[in-house]
Amino acid sequence: MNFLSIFVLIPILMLVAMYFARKRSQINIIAALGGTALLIMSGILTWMYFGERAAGNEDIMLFRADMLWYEAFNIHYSVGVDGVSVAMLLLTSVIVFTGVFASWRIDPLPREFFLWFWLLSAGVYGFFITIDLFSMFMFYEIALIPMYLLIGIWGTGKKEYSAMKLTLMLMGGSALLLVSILGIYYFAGGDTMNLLEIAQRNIPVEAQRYLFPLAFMGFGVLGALFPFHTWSPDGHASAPTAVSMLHAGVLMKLGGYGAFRVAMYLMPEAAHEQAWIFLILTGISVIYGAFSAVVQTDLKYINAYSSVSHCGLVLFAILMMNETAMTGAVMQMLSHGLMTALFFALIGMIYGRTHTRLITEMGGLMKIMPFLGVSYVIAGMASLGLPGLSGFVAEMTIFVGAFQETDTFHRVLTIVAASSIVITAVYILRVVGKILYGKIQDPHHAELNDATWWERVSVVTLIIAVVALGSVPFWISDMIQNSLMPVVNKLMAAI
Amino acid sequence: MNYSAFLQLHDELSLLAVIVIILIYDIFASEKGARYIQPLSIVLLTVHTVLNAFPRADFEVAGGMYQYYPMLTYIKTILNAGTIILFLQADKWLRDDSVIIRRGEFYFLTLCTLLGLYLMMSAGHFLLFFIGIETASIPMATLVAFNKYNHKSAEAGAKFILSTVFASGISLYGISMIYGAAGTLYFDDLALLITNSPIYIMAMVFFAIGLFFKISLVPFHLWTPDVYEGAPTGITGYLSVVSKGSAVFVLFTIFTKVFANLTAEWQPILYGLIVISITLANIFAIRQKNIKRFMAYSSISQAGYLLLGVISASATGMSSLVYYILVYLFSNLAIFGVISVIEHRTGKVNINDYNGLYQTNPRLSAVMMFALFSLAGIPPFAGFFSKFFIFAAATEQGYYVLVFIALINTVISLYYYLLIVKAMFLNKSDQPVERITTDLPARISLVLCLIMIVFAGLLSSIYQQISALSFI
Amino acid sequence: MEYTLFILILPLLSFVVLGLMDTKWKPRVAGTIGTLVLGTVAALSYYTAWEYFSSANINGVYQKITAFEVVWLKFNDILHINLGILLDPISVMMLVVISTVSLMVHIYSLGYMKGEKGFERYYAFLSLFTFSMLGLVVATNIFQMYIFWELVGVSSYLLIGFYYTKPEAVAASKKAFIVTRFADLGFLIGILILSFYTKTFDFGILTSGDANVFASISGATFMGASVLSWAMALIFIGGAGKSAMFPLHIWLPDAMEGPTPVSALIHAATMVVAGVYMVARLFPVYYVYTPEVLHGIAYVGAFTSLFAATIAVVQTDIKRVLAFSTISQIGFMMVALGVSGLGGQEGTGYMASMFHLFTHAMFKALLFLGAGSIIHAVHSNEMNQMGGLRKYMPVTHWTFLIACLAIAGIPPFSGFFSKDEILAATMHFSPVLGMTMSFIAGLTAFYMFRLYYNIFWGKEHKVQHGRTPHESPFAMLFPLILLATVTVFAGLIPFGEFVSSDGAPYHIHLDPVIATVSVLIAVTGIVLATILYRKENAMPAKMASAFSGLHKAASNRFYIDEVYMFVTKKIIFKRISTPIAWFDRHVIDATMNGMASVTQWTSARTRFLQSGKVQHYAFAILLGALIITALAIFI
Amino acid sequence: MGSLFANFSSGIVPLEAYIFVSLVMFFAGIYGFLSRKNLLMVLISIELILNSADINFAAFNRYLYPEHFEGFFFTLFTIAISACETAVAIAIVINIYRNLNNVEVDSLQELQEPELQDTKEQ
Repeated sequence: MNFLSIFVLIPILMLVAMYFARKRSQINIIAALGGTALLIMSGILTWMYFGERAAGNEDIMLFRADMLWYEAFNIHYSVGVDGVSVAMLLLTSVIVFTGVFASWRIDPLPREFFLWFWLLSAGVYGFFITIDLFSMFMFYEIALIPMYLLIGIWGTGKKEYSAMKLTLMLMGGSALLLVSILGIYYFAGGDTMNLLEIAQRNIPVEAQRYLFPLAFMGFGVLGALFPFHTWSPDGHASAPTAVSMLHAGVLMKLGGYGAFRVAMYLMPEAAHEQAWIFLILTGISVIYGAFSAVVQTDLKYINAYSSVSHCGLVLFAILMMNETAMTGAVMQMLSHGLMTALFFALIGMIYGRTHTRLITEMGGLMKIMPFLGVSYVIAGMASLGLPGLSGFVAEMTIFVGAFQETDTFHRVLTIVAASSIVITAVYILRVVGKILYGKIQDPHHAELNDATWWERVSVVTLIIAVVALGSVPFWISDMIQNSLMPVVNKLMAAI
Repeated sequence: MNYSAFLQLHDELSLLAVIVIILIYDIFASEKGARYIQPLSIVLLTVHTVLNAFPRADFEVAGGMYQYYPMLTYIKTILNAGTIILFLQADKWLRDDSVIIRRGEFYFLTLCTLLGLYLMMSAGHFLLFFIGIETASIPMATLVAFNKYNHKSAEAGAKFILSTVFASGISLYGISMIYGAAGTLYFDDLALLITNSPIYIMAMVFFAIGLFFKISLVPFHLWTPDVYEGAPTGITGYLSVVSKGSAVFVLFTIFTKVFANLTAEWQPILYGLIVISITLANIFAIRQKNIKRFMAYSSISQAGYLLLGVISASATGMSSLVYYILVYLFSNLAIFGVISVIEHRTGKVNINDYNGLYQTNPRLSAVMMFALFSLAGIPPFAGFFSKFFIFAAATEQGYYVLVFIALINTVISLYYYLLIVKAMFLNKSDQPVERITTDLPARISLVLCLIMIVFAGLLSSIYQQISALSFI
Repeated sequence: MEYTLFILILPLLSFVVLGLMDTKWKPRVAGTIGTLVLGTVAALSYYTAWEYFSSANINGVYQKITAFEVVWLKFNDILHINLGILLDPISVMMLVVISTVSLMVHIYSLGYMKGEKGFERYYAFLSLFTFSMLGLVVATNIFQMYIFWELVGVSSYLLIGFYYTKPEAVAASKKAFIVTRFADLGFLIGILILSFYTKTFDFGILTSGDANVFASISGATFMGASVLSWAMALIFIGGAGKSAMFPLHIWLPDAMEGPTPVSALIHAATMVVAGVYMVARLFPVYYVYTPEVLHGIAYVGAFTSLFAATIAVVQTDIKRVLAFSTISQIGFMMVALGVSGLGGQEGTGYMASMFHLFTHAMFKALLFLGAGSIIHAVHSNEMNQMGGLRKYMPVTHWTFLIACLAIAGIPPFSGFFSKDEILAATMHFSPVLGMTMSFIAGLTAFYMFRLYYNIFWGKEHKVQHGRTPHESPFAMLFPLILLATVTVFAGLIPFGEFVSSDGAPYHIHLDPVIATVSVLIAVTGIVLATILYRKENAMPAKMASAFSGLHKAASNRFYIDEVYMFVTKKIIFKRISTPIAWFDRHVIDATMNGMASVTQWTSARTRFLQSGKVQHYAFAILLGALIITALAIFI
Repeated sequence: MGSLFANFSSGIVPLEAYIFVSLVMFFAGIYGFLSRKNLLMVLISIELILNSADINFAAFNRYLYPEHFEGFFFTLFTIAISACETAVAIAIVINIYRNLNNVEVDSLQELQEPELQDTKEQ
């Protein structure tokens, strides 16, 4: 058994364990153990990865393992990681770990909640470790469907509507994706599903012209690409805390990751041809999401639109197709994952206390719950790109990278996208000012408690991650950058 | 003529033996002994299934009128398994006062239907085909009308027999045209004789109506919802998988074998049928209130997906088709199993009645949900794999747009499958279905289905086996 | 000189420790730790300055020393952000200024903020600010500067909003952050353009005068101006935002909502001059490659200066007067830079700007701390609540007077020397501009003394909150005295020996004509103020009614805030964001929902297709058969 | 048509005549199936359809391919099958009569699409 498969095995073990767990304490302990194990494993993986690279291993993917699965379609269970996947695995582990703690008191049906939670995690981990198109797609879909029940059962507000909308839109995206994957498979010769092997072939440009937009849009739906982002506000607003965290934190990253690993890597020619269309769309996402967030009054909506904006930046950077911008894209995925998870965790905790998410009904919370308040400010600062926190590093890398494209079109778009940082500041500060500062709006709020220990574990872990990424970015950016070279080289060769 | 050649018809002969034993037992068994007929039928059928589960070498009997190739063993085993599951699920229902005295007939008639399907699939000649399809249809009508005192059941039976005979009339007329034009009805000879001329095209279309009807493709599907709603639930399940699955398989073999020269003609026909079947059925399914009627539309849309395997007309198509039938069979039967358990205990068949089912019956709703996910093609359930393979088979032949349309439709289908999931898990109800203790046979059947739903996809060996024997 | 690293690390550590400990420690402990750390930093800075100025002068030019540098983030093989410490005359000078003022503020706050809720937090934020500001001035490259630029912005935000339960403070902090953020966008884009063409962020390379660095940018033009001009102008916008140049100045007066020591540190002495510092940093680029931008800077500075001085004349909130005075004085610095040449006497403006930055930091900090002392005593910011305080607060009174004289430009106080150099340089550049600046200098003297008289003279308003005004505690007086001492003597520093546009020391020589004229103007201003405000009389009111339009406009700060409010609330909020949000819900989302609705609708409307009549079913079968046949045969 | 009459006049019944009869029967059957209101009439119409095919088989066999007997056998089997069908159908019709007391086609209306109530949002 390969080392990487552990990342799928642990969630599956958790599934089994959850099935037998009865009491809430057992459920929590098992879940916490699982989360910790994953966190430690991804730490070890990172360390091993650096070890291998330092030892001079130049393979594109490390820790490869390959098992024939369906011979007829050349489907393998094939795993391997490069720096990008390692980064994503780390991110996932952090968010799964904190998600467990954020849902410490989930109600009702804690056992079922964690069953789905772990199934979702298994899907996400699987997606990041596999390099076989089929397995990738399979894990992708595994990750999507638990969302329906997680939101539908444990959510709030118009949860049924939101859950259905989210599921259907994402499934619609995966429908586009599947056509594309099948097309890639057959046009690449129909004898391998392995990403790396397909990358060696050349898919005919005529085919790419159809397959690329399908794949990109397919992943783009999950990456909240305008105009396919509308599941995001409703979905996030209705989802329970841990699900919002996982979804915004990791699942939306599947979109960006897939877009560059499948769409850009395998179909560079079409990527060059059609980048402009998607650049415009992502440019719109960035600005549009930010402007929409400015006038929202529901905390989760604000954050959801902010996610649209930030995730738009991910796809935007990927489409710039140079080393720096793509590094920035991955950094932005990490950064956005962490800080959005932090946001959603905090919003969930605040909501759990105040029972409202409307910023008009809150005020002065900083006095009542200083821990949550300070954490919220930190999250906000990360989101608006304060140096030393993760957002800055990612956004700057993206902008510097995007600016390497010299024509006016790219320049203008870059400047437009960069202006989102101002709007981000507007809505973040608006929220902070309204809910944390000022006078206490509702006298009932004055009696509320600050964070409990499990909430603190969750929040502090995320803050540490945000700060770590933001203040010592070099190790992770190097790791990502080196791993992006094959993709970038392929894209360069395609011009 | 060497009559000993008929001894090679292991499948049919052993099934016939089962039928005869059951018939005789049913006639001669004492009042007391009659209750053993239920376990007896199940055991006999299981033995029959196991004995015939191993592929043999190709052979022909009666100058090619009966043809055998190993894939048939698989498809027949799949159908056998479906029938066993049906028997397990119907066990409790057959102990009802209204039907208990006729329970022997139930087994007899069902197995006759199965025999008819066997013959239909093994046919190498239109006569045997026709005999087979009618042997399957006629007892099926009686089964649909099995609930003698139930008005709906009778109406469904009438609708079924009238429309099925109408369809076979047209089909028969088509066969007569083929005969008139070619002078032979042997598949092997016809494959060489059939050319691209209007008479053959017309004959082919007329002939195919009978199968389209059985597969219930739009617009030949109109009987389906009514019959599914009216028939006893077990029979509905049987109709939706066994009968439909074998019909699709036959459609595949006949279209690719007999009408191979007309491939360019029938592929566009199927193309259109797939698109309207999937789309229309999906649109119709959305508004259903009765779960059996709902499953009827679901099965129509699934038929459209099945045809993706036919239209690809390749070895991949065949293997993915058989695999799809397998997965579809188990998924659908799991759903019908749950429906029949609940219907039998409470008489509730509306989707609204499933509100809050998870509160009272977590296991039943879990099985139901997994099966629905499997039908919708959600991993890691087998339905995902079967859908992927059948799409792969179609794209291999370049049907990208078709697959795209089908995939968009899976989104709609996911919507209505999720409606059931929503009812069971999300909705609250004042009067939920009470706690049900499932009887042992039904439980076994559900577990079997569940095992297949979960593992038929993850373990590749099943597909590998099928794939190894596909041909075109 | 690696030890300079501790100048940065210590405040950061202090911030982290104080921030994490928050209320777990007694306030006194937190204050003491913060102050001690700052004391150490200040000592280190002085030592650095001493060592630098005594050792770095090689061949008559002060060298740029990179004391420390690491690659922090690698963008690609060419571009990477380094973090490091660059020592050159102006950065060392800034080290001294920042650590001095910061130390003073730390000490002062021990008294001023005593008993405030959030005392620990306050010190944590102060440490954070000090760290950021120090990091900004020692930046080795423009991106490091940007990083710390943002950090000072956020510290400023946190400190302005220190009284977070006060809505005005929250609004002010938000405004400050967003306005400067907007300016920073310009800075960022400027950096992007500049770095793309020059392939470097490094100040050393950018200002080395190597023409190859700008080779690839020289030909490029965009909308009529060269791309480099655009870049440098955009970078200046960043500076203008931080340094509150018109029209980005609106945040600074509001920022006075923060605690007064914070205003002294951030919004008077250090952060607001970051823009000046940045222009000085990039001065060779501005001067050599984009002189037109540099001249633009001069005019923007002059206009801002005049504009702010006009407003300062009519403000009644003492901190606002000081705020506008700060804007006006920064305008002086900008003008000086804008008119400067490079090297020797040509570079007088540059030197003067830095000199003024230095002296201004001292006396403005002193003014703010004095104002803080007054507010501490009176519990109000409004002039009409004060008057006759000289009796009760002698130390404050005398130190305040010294500062006022310094800013008015009366010799031998420090402000005279620096301002005089600025006027000389401006005169040299353009007499019209020079005369304008002289007029502003007179205006400065006028409004400062208006302030002075209103506070310390005139009718007494003794009873405030039931207490008699009293002198502040020693912790607050000590910084006042110390800064006053510096203010008195700083002008005697031969500044040109240390700081000059090309690094080579040169001798300042005072132009007697200009000096005399400027002193005369200042005295005129003071005399006018004395007449008008020393004793309560009707003349100010008469003047106000005589120029009622101007007075009203100036009191309302020429309605610039209203324009901003209009743009943000009415245009961005109402006309952009709300429609976009509406569009999202009602068009995009509705389209997605619409697809579902159409499906549902179709579903509902197609019921007739399934009639329940078996004959219809048969008919459909027949029709289907015939249509398919027809299509198959004829198509 | 000309040859048709020519053949008639020569005393040999031509193949076309059988096909013609068969077609007439086929469509008469279909017409009957679609228009009759009585279930028994509908059943009889079905018999017409099946028999029309039988005539085809017999005629084709006799005229075109007399060397084999495929068509004849097919006819024989079809007759048997249609007899079974009719038997079962009659049984069901009787059952319906028991339940409804009539054998009108239009009374088979219980099973049909449900009336629609409100349509929910998505």
